[in-house]
Amino acid sequence: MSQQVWKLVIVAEEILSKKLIKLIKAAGATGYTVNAAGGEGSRNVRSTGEPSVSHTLANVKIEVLTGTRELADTITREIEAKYYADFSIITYIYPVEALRDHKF
Amino acid sequence: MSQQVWKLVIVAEEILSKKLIKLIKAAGATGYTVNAAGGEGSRNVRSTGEPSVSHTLANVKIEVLTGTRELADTITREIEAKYYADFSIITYIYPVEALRDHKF
Amino acid sequence: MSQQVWKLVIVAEEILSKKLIKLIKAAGATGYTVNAAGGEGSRNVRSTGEPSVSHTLANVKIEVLTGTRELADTITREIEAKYYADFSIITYIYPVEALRDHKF
Amino acid sequence: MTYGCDCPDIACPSLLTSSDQFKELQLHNVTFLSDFLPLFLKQLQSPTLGFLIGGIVVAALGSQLAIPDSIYKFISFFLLMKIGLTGGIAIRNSNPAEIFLPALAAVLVGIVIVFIARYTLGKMPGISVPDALATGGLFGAVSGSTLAAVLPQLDSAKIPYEAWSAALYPFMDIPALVTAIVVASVYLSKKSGHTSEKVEIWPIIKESIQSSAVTSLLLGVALGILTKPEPVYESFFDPLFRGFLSILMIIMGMEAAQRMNELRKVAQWFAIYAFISPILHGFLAFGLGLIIHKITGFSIGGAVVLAVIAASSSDISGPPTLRAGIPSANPSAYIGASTAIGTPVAIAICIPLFIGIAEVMLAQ
Amino acid sequence: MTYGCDCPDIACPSLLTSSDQFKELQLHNVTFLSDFLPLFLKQLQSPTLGFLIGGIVVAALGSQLAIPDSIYKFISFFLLMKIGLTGGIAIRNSNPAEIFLPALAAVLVGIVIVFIARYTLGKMPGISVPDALATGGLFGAVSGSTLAAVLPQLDSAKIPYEAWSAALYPFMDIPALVTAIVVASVYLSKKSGHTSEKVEIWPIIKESIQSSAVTSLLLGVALGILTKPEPVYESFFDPLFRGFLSILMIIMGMEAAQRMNELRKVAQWFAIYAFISPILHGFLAFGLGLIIHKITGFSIGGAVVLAVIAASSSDISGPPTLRAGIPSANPSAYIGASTAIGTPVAIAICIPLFIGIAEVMLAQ
Amino acid sequence: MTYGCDCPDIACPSLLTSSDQFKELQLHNVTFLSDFLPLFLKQLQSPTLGFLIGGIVVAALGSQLAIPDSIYKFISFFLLMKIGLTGGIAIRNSNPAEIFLPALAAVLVGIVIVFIARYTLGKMPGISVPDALATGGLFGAVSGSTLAAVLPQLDSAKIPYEAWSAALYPFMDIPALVTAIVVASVYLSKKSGHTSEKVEIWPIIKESIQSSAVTSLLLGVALGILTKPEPVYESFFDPLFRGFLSILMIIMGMEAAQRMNELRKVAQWFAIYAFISPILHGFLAFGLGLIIHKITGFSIGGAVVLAVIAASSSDISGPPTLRAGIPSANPSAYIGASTAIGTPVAIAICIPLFIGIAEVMLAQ
Ligand SMILES: Nc1ncnc2c1ncn2[C@@H]1O[C@H](COP(=O)(O)O)[C@@H](O)[C@H]1O
Ligand SMILES: Nc1ncnc2c1ncn2[C@@H]1O[C@H](COP(=O)(O)O)[C@@H](O)[C@H]1O
Ligand SMILES: Nc1ncnc2c1ncn2[C@@H]1O[C@H](COP(=O)(O)O)[C@@H](O)[C@H]1O
Ligand code: NA
Ligand code: NA
Ligand code: NA
Repeated sequence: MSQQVWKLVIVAEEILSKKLIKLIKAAGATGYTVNAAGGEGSRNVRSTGEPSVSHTLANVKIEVLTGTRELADTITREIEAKYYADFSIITYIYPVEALRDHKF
Repeated sequence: MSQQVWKLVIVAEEILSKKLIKLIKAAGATGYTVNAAGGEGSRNVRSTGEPSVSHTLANVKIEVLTGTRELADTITREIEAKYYADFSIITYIYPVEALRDHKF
Repeated sequence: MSQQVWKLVIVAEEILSKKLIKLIKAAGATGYTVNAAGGEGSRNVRSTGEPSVSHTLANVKIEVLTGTRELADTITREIEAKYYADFSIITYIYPVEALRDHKF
Repeated sequence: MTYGCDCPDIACPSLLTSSDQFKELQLHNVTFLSDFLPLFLKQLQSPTLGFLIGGIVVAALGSQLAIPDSIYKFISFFLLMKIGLTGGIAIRNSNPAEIFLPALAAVLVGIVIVFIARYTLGKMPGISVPDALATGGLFGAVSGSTLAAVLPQLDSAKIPYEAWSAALYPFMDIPALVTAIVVASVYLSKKSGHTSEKVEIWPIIKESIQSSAVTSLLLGVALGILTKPEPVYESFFDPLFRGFLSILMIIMGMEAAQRMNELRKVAQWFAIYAFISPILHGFLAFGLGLIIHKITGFSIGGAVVLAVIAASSSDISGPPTLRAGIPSANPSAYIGASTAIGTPVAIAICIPLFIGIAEVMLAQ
Repeated sequence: MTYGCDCPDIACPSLLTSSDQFKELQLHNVTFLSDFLPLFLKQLQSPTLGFLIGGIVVAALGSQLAIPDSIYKFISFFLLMKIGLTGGIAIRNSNPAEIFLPALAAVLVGIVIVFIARYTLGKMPGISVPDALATGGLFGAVSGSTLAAVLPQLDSAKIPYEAWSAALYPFMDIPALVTAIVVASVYLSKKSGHTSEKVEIWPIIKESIQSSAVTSLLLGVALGILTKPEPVYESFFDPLFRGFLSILMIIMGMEAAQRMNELRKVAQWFAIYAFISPILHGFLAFGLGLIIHKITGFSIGGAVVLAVIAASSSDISGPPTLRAGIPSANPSAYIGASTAIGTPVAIAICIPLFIGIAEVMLAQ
Repeated sequence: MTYGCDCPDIACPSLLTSSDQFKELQLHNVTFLSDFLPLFLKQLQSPTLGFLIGGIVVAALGSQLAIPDSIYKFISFFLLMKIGLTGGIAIRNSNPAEIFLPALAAVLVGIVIVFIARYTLGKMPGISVPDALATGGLFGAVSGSTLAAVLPQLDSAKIPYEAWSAALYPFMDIPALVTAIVVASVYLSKKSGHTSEKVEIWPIIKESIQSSAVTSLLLGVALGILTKPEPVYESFFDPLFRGFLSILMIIMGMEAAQRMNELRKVAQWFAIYAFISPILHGFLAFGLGLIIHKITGFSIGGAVVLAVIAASSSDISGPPTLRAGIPSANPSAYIGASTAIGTPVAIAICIPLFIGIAEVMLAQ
């Protein structure tokens, strides 16, 4: 019943969230999970005009489970091409075991 | 001081959160961590009546560290039996190294 | 383009978040990501005076990607020395593959 | 004229028999409509409705505008508290016995609505019985926002109503949800053949009462009866009521537009049901209200409240209860039907409709 | 009669000696109580209290109702800003020197309360000294919600008080927290034997002042003194005050019920302390207030404010400061004691109690 | 005297030629200033400003105080709805043609501001052209909070202005953003050599209109024109306006202090630009406003609104649009410049400045 899948994690400026989700779906992922997140990094651009005093979670964390490594790599490659140059974003991946008999 | 434990992740409709937590505790887990989450999947049921225009995080992500694989499997099995049929939910697992000398 | 890094996860009382972040940066991490989180554990201290009826996410989850295992261990050691005794906190670690050519 | 011959041709034509009576009514109808239409149109210009439509348009045009969830929750709480307080303060100096018959009618309507759905929507091709029952339960249950919308419009129209009539909310809400869930479980266990494990009714009632919507209302009623909240009421709840209501209307409108997409994915029978049933339920309850009016002097305004409560479909308390009670039913279907069509129809059509009718009756 | 012989039998019976004086007071007490009780009971019906109890009941019945965190934060900010503005506007045309003695009394009470806890609660079986000190610090510190609750009730009771008296808040809040943390660190480093590294006092004071509660209050005071906020004050802060207060009371009530479970897990001494000490602290401060009243003409209403500030226990600023300052103390114990029992006792018993006493004194 | 000789020496000295005229103006200036200064100073005491400064101080002192994001979002929505409603209700009984010239001026100013930035800030050492263009776009765009701040102050100063003048917002906001993004893309594709793929203008306009700020304003205007929102307006939007505005000012102040650190990290030219340009833009628009005043009788108050709209820099809608439209520009630079310096200068200097000037003109 269990299957080995890949979990791709993307942490980026909230402003990209809609575009990233579109990209992920277009690439053929069966789904995604998002969290509001905060953080700092090498560039740490606060790109919304919203008061950071109130709006502390200016990042979004997107997790995508993919059945194949290829799909994950495709998504990363596209994100890299489009956004790494100008936006605050990181991605990483690791294998997990999906316990539900669920198409990924 | 470090020990190898399992991290079980459950992403499900928010509406299940209380029930899932009860199930997890009953199964004997020493604790859990929850996050508000959003996302889409194969069914992606928005089950609360709350305005999705304001209430975007209709999912909950629950993480459970278990000392044994058995415990994680028990929890998953029970969740599957009770909720997979009718609710929007996924589960996956991977090994992590717990650095604190903490009973799991 | 990809590199093997360590992902250190800390779940603790929200009240520690500023101090933990200072500690993490001081230790030399290139960044961190935070999430509001809730949960229960072996001690499960609700340390803010804020109404738990409204303020349910009394924990914070901090993720740190480190290039070396040493750095992660340093951070954990310091956290352990300072906070394990009196505060509600857990830490765990696992290897992930950072896909971006990003200094960690 | 008495309401005696009004009532039938509005709410229960089936009662009509003799042909002379019929002719007379024909005639009467003409004058009735000519009185009614202008009043109906005037109602359509109410700001409440304007804000609802504004919200629909805004969302339909894909605006980024979003009213935060916490604001929505606070507004729902505020409005139901205020309605409860108004009722509670009024109940203090009124005879609680009066509420008996209207409450009974509310319970009745709540239950009947579920069975109507079961045997109309549930019989349509491609509609599962659990889906039909869940939808019926949601449309039988009550919407706090719709209830909040009708009261100020009754005030503006100077139509008197029993202040406690808002307290009829739970009397229709809970029976509808309970009936839907119980009937569904019986149906499902019958189907699956194996001996049905009895459905627990009390937990469902408990969950409904504990829902934030019903709690807010009852808390308001209790505080209105037991404490002297007038200073707070006059300085806070009363003056801000219309304002917060208008913002809730914007949210409801935006939500309706959003859920439309979801509704499109399910059988169109849900949409048709969602459009017709609020009006039907409204007339059913209004008819009962007029009968009670005849018997006990329950006000016509109170009958309007009863009608609108029936026409409304639950947006806060209902969905989670049904999701848990009838898991196999598809929430996109019943929530979509209720939020995308049911609530707009209740607010935009049923409220002006029944207020218009009441105005004519009171005028004649 | 003067307050001279009133003061003792209320706040400092220990001062009494001669037996005739005693008899006279016996007699006097009777009339005093017969005047006091009805006023006390009347106070108990205040809406503020009603909403608090409403919240307790709602949570105890396990309702789903929840007021979002952001609303709670905004309301706390709003109420303390309003109190600050009122004070600031008043200070403009008042002699700041007047505040000196009451402020001194506030500091004194704040410090004494901690030592009382240290040597009463701290001596009980199974209570660690750090736990006792943290609890004392929290009960010495001040609750914005309780402060917000007493002022409108003084207004309704037509008891005059110095508008700046709310500004006494930080004068009791900060010394209490500082004392608790300093004494605890000294105790712990003594215990652990090794030479105590000195505790930094300034950071604690800084943290208290920077807390959202104290900031909101001081910001209001500053704006009240330096700008002309009357238009905003009259159109916004003043009219909405009672309303937001009532909602905060509901939140506080729900929270009290919630924390009860937590409190049950710790030694019952905390519960007993939490019930008795607010009344004790109130009388202590009220007595000092009356003495200052005798000396400087500080109003009796002002003494009531001082008493309620003392009776209150911190709910916003205190806990995080103490958690950081005395990490080894168990927050479930001191927060539970304060939120589940201390605050309800302060609002439900101490406010009516001292207002009732003040009314009698002003009447006589 | 007519504004004829006023206008030049304020807004367009370049027009001056003959030396006698010049002497006369010299003289006139003296009296002008002596009239102007006291009025300017009086404006500086407005509560609005006080709350802004209060926010700056609070954040600078490192307070924990935070107004939740959802409250901020709601307040922005509320204020722009209110401004829109006021405008919409007024437009109902006013000639829409009147808005044509002022709107044209708004568009013009919005575009010109971007080019000014391109050829002043953009020429400074170490400033990239995209950074300069993004900054110009943000300063050409409009701040809802600044707009909300000027209107009540015009009311207090009893300076009449066209109620629809707030509706000029999008006419300056959108062209500024569009120009900045288009010019930047052209520049970048030129630089990168390869044939420029045309920039789509419509999506940018669409995104600006769909932004929560512009939507809220337009929704208010539409509801004001099409429905009869007076009851809601008078019971809710109007009375609460000043209060919510004052809280938004605190947020803006806190934010300004916060962003300062960010701004420090970038070239100081941004800070200099952020300080000078609002005043410059204000005079530019005020001059145009006065010219239209001469031509069509557009009110001087209306010219002040136009000037302040020009002086303001976008805080809600602009940043995300620019971030997406000119990704290579550094948001810390342009958002920092706008929030940390631009907005405070617009509120604290430009509003009193132009109201003061208007008062003198109306007095003479
Ligand atoms: N070393 C790290 N560990 C965890 N999260 C990081 C790390 N570096 C960056 N991030 C996250 O990724 C976001 C963008 O990173 P950057 O592109 O380096 O500014 C940051 O805001 C953090 O939320
Ligand atoms: N491929 C995926 N990657 C990440 N999260 C997913 C994926 N599929 C589903 N989910 C999450 O699990 C929830 C339920 O999934 P489902 O049961 O497929 O509707 C979704 O709302 C997502 O939050
Ligand atoms: N077994 C577990 N699985 C997942 N999260 C846990 C577990 N135990 C503790 N936690 C998290 O760590 C926090 C502190 O744990 P503790 O120190 O055991 O009270 C809890 O509030 C949980 O959020
Ligand atoms: Na109904
Ligand atoms: Na105290
Ligand atoms: Na501008």
